[in-house]
Amino acid sequence: MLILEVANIDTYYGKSHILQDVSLKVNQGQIVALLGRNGAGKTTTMRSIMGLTPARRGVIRFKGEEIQKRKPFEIAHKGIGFVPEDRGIFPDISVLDNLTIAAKNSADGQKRWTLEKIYHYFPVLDRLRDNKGQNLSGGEQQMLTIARTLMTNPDLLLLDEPCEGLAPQIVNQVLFGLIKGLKDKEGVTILLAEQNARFCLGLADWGYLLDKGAIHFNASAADISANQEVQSKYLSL
Amino acid sequence: MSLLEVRKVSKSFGKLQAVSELDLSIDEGEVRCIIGANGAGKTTLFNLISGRTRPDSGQVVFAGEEISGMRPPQIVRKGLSRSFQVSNYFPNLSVFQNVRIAVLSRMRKSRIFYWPVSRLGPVNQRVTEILENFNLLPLAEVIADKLSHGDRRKLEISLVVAQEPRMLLLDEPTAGMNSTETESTIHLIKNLVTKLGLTLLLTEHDMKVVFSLADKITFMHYGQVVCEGPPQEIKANADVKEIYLGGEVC
Amino acid sequence: MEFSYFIYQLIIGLSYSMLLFLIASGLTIIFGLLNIPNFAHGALYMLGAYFTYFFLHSLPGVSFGIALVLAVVSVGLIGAFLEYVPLRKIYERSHALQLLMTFSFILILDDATKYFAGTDFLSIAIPKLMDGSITLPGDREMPVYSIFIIACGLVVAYLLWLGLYKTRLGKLVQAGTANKEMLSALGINVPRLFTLVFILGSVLAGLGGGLAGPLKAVSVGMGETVIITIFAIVIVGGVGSLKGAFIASILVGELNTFGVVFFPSFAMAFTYILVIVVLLTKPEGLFRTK
Amino acid sequence: PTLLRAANKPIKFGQLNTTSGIMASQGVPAMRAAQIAQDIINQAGGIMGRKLELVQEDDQVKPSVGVRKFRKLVLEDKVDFVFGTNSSGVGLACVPLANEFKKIFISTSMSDKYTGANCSPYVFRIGESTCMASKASAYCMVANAPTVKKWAGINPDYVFGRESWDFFKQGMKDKNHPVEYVKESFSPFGCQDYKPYITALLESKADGVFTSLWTGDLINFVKQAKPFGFFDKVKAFVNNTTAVATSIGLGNEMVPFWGEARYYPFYRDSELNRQYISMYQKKFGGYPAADTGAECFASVVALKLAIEKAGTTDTPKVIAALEGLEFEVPEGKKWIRPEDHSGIDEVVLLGKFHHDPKYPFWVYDPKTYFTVPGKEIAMPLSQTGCKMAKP
Amino acid sequence: MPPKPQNLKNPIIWFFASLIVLWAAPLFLPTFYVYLITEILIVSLFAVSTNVLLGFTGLLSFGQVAFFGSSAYAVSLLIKGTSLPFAASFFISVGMSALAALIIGLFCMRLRGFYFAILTLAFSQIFFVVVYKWTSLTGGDDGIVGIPKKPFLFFNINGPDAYYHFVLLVVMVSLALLYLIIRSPLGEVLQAIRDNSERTEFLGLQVRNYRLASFVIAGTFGGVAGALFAPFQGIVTPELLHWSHSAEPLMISLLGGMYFFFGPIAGAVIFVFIKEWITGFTEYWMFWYGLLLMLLIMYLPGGIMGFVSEHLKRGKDDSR
Ligand SMILES: Nc1ncnc2c1ncn2[C@@H]1O[C@H](COP(=O)(O)OP(=O)(O)OP(=O)(O)O)[C@@H](O)[C@H]1O
Ligand SMILES: Nc1ncnc2c1ncn2[C@@H]1O[C@H](COP(=O)(O)OP(=O)(O)OP(=O)(O)O)[C@@H](O)[C@H]1O
Ligand SMILES: [Mg+2]
Ligand SMILES: [Mg+2]
Repeated sequence: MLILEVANIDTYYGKSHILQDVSLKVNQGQIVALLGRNGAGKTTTMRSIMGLTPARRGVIRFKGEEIQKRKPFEIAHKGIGFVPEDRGIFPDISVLDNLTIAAKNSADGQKRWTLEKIYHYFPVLDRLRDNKGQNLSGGEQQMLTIARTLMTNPDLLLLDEPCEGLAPQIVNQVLFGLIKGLKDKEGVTILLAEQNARFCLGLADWGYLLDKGAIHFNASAADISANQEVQSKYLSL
Repeated sequence: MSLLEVRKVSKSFGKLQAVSELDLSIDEGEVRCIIGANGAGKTTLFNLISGRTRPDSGQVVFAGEEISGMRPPQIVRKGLSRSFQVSNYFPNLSVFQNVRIAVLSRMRKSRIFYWPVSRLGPVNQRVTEILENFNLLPLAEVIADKLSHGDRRKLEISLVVAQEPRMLLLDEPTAGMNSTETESTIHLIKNLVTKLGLTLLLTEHDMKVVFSLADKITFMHYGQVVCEGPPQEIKANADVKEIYLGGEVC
Repeated sequence: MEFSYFIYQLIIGLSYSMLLFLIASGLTIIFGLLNIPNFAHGALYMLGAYFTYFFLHSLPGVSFGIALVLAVVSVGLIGAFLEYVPLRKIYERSHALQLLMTFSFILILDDATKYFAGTDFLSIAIPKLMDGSITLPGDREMPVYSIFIIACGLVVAYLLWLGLYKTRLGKLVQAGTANKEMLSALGINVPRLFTLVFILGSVLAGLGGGLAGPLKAVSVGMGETVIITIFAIVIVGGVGSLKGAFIASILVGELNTFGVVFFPSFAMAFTYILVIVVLLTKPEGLFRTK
Repeated sequence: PTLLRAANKPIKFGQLNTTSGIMASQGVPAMRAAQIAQDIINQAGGIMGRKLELVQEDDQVKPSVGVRKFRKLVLEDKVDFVFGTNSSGVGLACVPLANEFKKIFISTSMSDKYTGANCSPYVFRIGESTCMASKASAYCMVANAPTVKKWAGINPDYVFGRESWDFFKQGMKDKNHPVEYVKESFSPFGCQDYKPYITALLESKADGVFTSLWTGDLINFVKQAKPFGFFDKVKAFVNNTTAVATSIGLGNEMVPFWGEARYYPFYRDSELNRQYISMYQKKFGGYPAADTGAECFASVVALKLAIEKAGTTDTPKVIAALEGLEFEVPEGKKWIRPEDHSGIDEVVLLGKFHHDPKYPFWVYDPKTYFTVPGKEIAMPLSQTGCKMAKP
Repeated sequence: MPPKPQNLKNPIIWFFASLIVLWAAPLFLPTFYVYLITEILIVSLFAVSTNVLLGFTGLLSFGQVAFFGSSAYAVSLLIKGTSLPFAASFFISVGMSALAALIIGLFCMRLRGFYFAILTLAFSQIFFVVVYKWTSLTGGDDGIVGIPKKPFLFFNINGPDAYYHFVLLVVMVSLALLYLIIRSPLGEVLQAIRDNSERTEFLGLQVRNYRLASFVIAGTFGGVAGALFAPFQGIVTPELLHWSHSAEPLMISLLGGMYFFFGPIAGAVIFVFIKEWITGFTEYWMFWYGLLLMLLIMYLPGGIMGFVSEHLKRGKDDSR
């Protein structure tokens, strides 16, 4: 079932035209990867969906409802969660407050994530619960960002470079399992942008290739993994 | 002879001992990589060395001179520069101007107040060269704030390289870069090391980078050095595998 | 100096301190949480006094207390408007620009007040209940209204401490100031939150104005006579720190009181000397929260 | 034909007063009072058949703005004469310009400096000076509170306040009245908290207190002093600048104290005064309460009479006509002393405020009216230091 | 492509062209406007010097007025109280404000952001209080009146046109110097400090020294403006040192566009004219003026130059 549909959006930063006629579809319970070089427009696509950099043209439908004119907080309430690449930790409040400040149930009232569950995946956050956000190490902040968004129980999760700064052990043993679990056990849909291609393609069902703000190609993850030409042309793997 | 020596340096934040009695010695021309779990104390160690934070106890000696307690500009002047884990640049200046600040400082031209900076040929020449090396030339006139995340990371590294230090501290230099960029950055760093005889201390979570660069790896855990040795040895170390690498899923 | 005279002056000073605190608490909240150096805070204080006068004299049978409440609500509404329309556009801008914008509010509010209320001085009577004074040892008088002001200051300090630092609100705003985008992406209506905080700050300014009314000539421009002192208090205390504003208010109030007793010829400079001494020893104020 | 047109052109008076900020309470009524004078004159046919036109500018109590506006009035608006200012800072700043442009400037602020060592043929000060107001206050106290011997002062901490205090003491000396000064205090302009000054005055056990606080400062002082029982403990309290504006501002909070006003509406029962008050009330509502207002009115009247006396608007001739001019204004008769261009009232009035149900605010108790002839308290010519040059 | 080295000829041509046009202006303008432009020139210099701090170093300072005012007082006292030639008085006063800026700067450099702003305000208020209360020297709140325009070197500068030409020369030369400083490596470092002082330190530059340099530069040229202002007005009063006066150059810089060298100049022209115009036509000028300010900030937050440069850019983009 289609949960998110992005149809022909154009997005600008001021006067620079970044996304050009971008369309993509995500089915319920799928993991879809956004692939592309630095500056291709992955982040911008996510920001457009989230309403942070609203698209000037085009339609974005979430659960069948048009959301392109909605404010970010309304979109969040409809069930989209965003994990940004630059973390956006609230620096002056504690880790615990970072986690709980915006915690809410999912759009249909479920509470899939609790502090205990978060601490189970990320025990560091438990240990550091009273530290101020700004005093965490880079990787700890990354974990906090992911955890904080999970606490809002989203149905669709936008993950922008979630692995950045995380130690291999966390990436491979925690994050990989966590994302897989989200999809398999909770039916959460995920849109993923990640430079770590192995991680990304290892998880994704489907992939969209972005280059210079436009979609050039889309195929199943398996196909992309197999397609040397695409990889070297757009991903330089 | 060791260029940088860290002697029994400790730093705690409240109850948390972020770095404790740590010893480290790095030879001139060496490429040393520090790895360790998140929160192991790598960035804190960098902060202690570069003068961003003061150690609670212990000494940092660079080229035979104690630098712990000095302010960052002094340390930089001695030839020790660092990059930041979170990109740290001049958001409202163009990419070109960003790098030019570093070059002006390096060439000791920053105090000139009677001549337009755009007319300082050698300076601008040098900036162009650096940008070229980092594939940033097409973005030279872009205001830094408008760069994409990956491009910011490149700018971050080019700022340090522009200072042509004797020793370089790089905190996760390639995080956020795509694989081509990562490769070309590795290449660039290698070049710098061989050409200029630069000494390098870096942290990285990308094992590809670590193993293709490091002469020697130090594994840190809870603020202490657990083991130290050539890459193959560390790779094989059970602790490292267990604590840090985890299973090779990806 | 006699010891009893000393104590007497201490209490006298405290009543001024608490009046200052009432006004400064609102500014430190707006400045600390929203990061807006609201230069028009003094103008809102002035409006508090004018509205109190207006309600007291235009509605029949209204007591000082009710007039004060109505005034505070009115000032809150004006604060809401200021936040909702112009201020919202410049949260991300420099302090200098924000200062200039709030300066423009002063011009507008002052002249609007002049238009509606005229230029004559107005006077609010001390409420009957609190008129007069109690006699302290040494045949010294202590006005009841001054004691009332001290009590108000303490109550407001306590309520704010409870309401702001013991609830989610304070933390939400702190988070929103640091990263508005992220907080809204997590589902919080940040603009509404900010409006609420600005209203709270304005309400405190209005309360200060209403309470100061019986002690002052209510006049256009009365805000400008206090605003620098209030800023000095907020800065000396540490921006955003309620405790800091409290202590700094006491320092400024007592310094002015005792300064006048001991070094009257420097009266004009007391506050500035305090600012210099404190900032040179503690560059971020006495109790910076961040 | 050009001559004819010139003859029909209005005569322009430029006025500088403060209509914005905290001093608007002084400047706005001043502007209004001058407009009333303009109306009265124009209704009566103008000046030598020409209309009088006022050009009013806000000096923002800033000397630098005052200077710019003075230039604008003279150079842009081409006014023939300038008068006004609420503060001596602005007024004194205009003096060099009056000399430079050779334009008559009548000041409505109180400083004695206009007519002192730097006096100038172009500059007049038409109303009471600090010296007159303070000495009159002293004389009044000698007469009305002879038993009060322990005096204290609370005055604003700037030139006017210090001079007022000195002249008050001088007045006491003039009368050979032996008194003791137990406390002198000076408070900054715009002082918000007078309580420490009040308690210190009470602590000094003074019986009499002289003050030259004015406008909002005086109101603040009175309001804050009252709960301390200040006005019961101090037997005599006298102020040298109490316009009725103060008692209007204080309303029912007013207390009985002695005041000296440059203009007091209810003393003089003259046609002109009645006309002034009724026209003011009709046009603006309320009483013409601010004393600068009366001075501005007086300036317009003086200029009108002088122009008519000279038969021209030619500056040197009008100066000559102003010198020694005797004229009637709402507050009474005035005379301009030719040697230093100081305006001198026939009498200066003091009174003690009381509540009278006939008026919406406190007024002087007629039983307490106390007058001093202006010539008696004006600064003696020998002391002014003025050497008047020829225009 | 790297930015092309800026063509230096252009500013030089502009400099002389505007100098010539402005020099000839009194031929066409009524005297009142000569006065007004003289004032605009002085205010421009004051604002540009303030903007070295505000726009180019990122320091909000309320202290500028102390240097402007103390220089104005110094020059007045020297002119009236000594027989020194005006040129000497002028340079002594400017030197004194530079020294004052250095001393106050040394104290203030530790502070950041608004703390810095309030500390500079406190210092400048101390200057104000000293001048206000030292009546025997400064005349207290009545100020020093009747400051003559003595000849500068061999030039007679008495009279509105002559003084205008004198001011024009001094201001143009000062602005040229400031322009050069802003475009120099030092200026670029200042902008880097404004953007990110920590990173500047980690590039090996002692931020404090550069900030201090900027503070002294601003103070010195603020002093030049003050020394020009005193004889122009013929009087000095404590108002010149009051903190509220220091809001003026800040306001002008913001209105004009603080990230542009010429922003404060555009701001000064518009500020002085608008204010002159609005105060003339209504008693409630503050209301209209405030409303205008508010709307300008709401819709042109980058100031006039910010708006113009954006439109110029758009024009270029379209033509491409
Ligand atoms: N605030 C901004 N203003 C103007 N241009 C911007 C801004 N942010 C990003 N851009 C531009 O938009 C383009 C797309 O950026 P985006 O951040 O979406 O790329 P990305 O695919 O996420 O890259 P990365 O892998 O480096 O994060 C880039 O060319 C970038 O320079
Ligand atoms: N200023 C501080 N106050 C309190 N705790 C701090 C502070 N700075 C760092 N820490 C803590 O010290 C520990 C070490 O942090 P550090 O940044 O050095 O880790 P790191 O090894 O660089 O980790 P990463 O790989 O995630 O970047 C962390 O647990 C962190 O939370
Ligand atoms: Mg991105
Ligand atoms: Mg780190």
